[in-house]
Amino acid sequence: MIVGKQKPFDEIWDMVKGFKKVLVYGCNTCVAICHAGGSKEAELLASMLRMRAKQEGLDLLIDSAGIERHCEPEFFEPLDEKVKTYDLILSTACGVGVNFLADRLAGAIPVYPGINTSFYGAVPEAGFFVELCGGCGNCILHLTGGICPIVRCSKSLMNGPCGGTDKGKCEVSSETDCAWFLIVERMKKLGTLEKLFEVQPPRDWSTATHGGPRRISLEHIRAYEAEEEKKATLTGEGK
Amino acid sequence: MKSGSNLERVIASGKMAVTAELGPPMSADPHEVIHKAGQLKGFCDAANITDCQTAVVRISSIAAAFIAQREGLEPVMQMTCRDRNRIAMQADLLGAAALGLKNCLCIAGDHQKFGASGKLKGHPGAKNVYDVDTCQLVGIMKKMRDEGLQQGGDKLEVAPKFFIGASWTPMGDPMDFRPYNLKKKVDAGADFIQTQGIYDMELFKSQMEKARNLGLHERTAILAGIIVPKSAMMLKYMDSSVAGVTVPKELIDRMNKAKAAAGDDKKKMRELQEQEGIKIAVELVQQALEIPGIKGVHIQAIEWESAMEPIVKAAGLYPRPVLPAE
Amino acid sequence: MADVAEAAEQILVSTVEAPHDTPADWTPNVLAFACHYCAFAAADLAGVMRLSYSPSVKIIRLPCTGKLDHIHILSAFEKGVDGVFAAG
Amino acid sequence: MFAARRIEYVKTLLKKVGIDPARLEMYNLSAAMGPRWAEMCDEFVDRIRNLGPSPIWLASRKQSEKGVTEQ
Repeated sequence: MIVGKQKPFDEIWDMVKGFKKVLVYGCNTCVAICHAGGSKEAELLASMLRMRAKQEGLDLLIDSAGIERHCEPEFFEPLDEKVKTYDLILSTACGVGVNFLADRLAGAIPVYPGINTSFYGAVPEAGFFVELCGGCGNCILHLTGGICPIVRCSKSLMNGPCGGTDKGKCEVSSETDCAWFLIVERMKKLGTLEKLFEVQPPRDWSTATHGGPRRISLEHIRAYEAEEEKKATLTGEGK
Repeated sequence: MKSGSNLERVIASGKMAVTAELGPPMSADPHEVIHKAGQLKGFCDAANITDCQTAVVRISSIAAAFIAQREGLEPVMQMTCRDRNRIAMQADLLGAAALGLKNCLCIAGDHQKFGASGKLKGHPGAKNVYDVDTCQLVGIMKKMRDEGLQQGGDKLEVAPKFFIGASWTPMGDPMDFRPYNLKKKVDAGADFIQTQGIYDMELFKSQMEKARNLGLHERTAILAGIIVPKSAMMLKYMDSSVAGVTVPKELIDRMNKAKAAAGDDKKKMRELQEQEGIKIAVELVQQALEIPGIKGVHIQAIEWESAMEPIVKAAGLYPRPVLPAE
Repeated sequence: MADVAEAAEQILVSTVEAPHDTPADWTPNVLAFACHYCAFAAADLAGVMRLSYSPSVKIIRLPCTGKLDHIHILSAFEKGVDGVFAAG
Repeated sequence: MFAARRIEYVKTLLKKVGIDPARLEMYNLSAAMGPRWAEMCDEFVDRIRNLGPSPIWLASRKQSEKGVTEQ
């Protein structure tokens, strides 16, 4: 899932204080699970902002709301009218949600981010999140025992550990496992260590963020949707 | 000859090679490079010019290598994968070759977080590159030299002729994988290898045996890394804090003994430790040269370039061979 | 002894809040969230025993303090109460 | 104790908005502790009296005073 962390309160306050009517808008999917931007966090943040506004003597109306997801248009619809009555939307969704809502509002109302979107991660234990995938668009986990060297190695090395591995830990921090140490140990257990002996050539990074914004289009689904829409228009006309 | 560099000629002649290290300054003043080059000249076949080691901004490796070369010291320019993507790397390689540089050592480079240690602020917030890693950089350089092609496939009118090096940490974790790590660098095209500093010769011998079993000593020239110890404190630090380096207790004891012999005299304390350090370095050099498959030594007298002369002389490696260019 | 009292007073001066004068007409306004089965029963007992305690405390009874949500506490402060305690 | 953990968390939020976390507390007591309840209430009210009015209360008052004078 997408993991984020709420921005420092003072930073949020600086974003918000010049406005009159603000909606703190939560998203109840990924960022709710990491306690950063669900309806609950949006509600608390709104209350804190109101208290700050009161102390600063600012006449600021701050409400909160939340919807299931900020990355699909259907979920926005029930609140569209309400949203239009504010002069700032402070979104506590991930960066995808902020972008998507800003596009939807098309410059009519600004959308500001309430959280820092951090990484794709897992939750090995409650309240603890780790990055496990870089979303590079060209997966090689079959070659590395299911451990991603692109994000779990601090140098994204593709051909084995650097000289900085110390007692199985990364040179960047003694609290970070060396990904290549883990990969070698995993491959030994799997009995496939020899897969690591081949030199991996330079990667094509154009599938990562280096080839411009990425898109995936499922033509069979889009064709079906278009057909359904056409049918609906036809029957509509028939009436 | 692949590059015709002095280092390559010495290695090809079958004589034991000696390389040294020269760290460029955090300054726009070339005089420190010139001064250090003067101290090293004549006591090594080539000297590595580090590339912003510990991720601290210094005179660039290429520029410092060019200055050293002008002073008559053959440089091994280093190139880290940290700061350049493949476009900048290849552009720099063409530029370096055009300036007459002939040796290049490929390394991953210290992570940018390293820069913020001790008194220095460094640039821990920098964006690192790591477009390619060491093996891949070696491969790119080989392809440029041998096929006259850029990594992307475009032709080079004149190919850069480099003697290609790579580093090896024989005693780093995971230790049983390290010989294969070396094999990958050799497979990629490394002509010579310089190892991380070695104090534990017995352990190094066993890693070398594994490398020999893979036939690597015949396909590349392995130079054993020797870091000249300056004090007992430095040895203890290297043992506890430097990745892939273990220092046998007896070496630390020897340094402590030398320190104790000076009593309370601080100056003498330093002198005696430095003398002992040079003695230890000479012994390590001699032991390393006896290991089958070793083709030379990479002696690093970090910020202590004047130590090169006594070490090379005492180890019987002086004078350095003078070989005519082809 | 005076020193100790002075020090104690200094500790009680908030480091988070801006210094301010206390208006003469202010009286503390404290909200207590009490668990029905323990603290609220204790409060009840205090009443039965005719024990006198500060009239500034208003009690909200909860089935269990586990029901107490973050937002309930923040809302209370937002409304201007001077202190909140939960008892369970 | 879920409540105790929540209280600790809300204390951090209060601090961020400039309210002294000492204005919030968690107490544990049993049904039989009538006298302790009375004592606890007095203690806490004393603490609050020492801290003075909450910044929010002060801000509200200032605002309403301003409202009155403007009118």
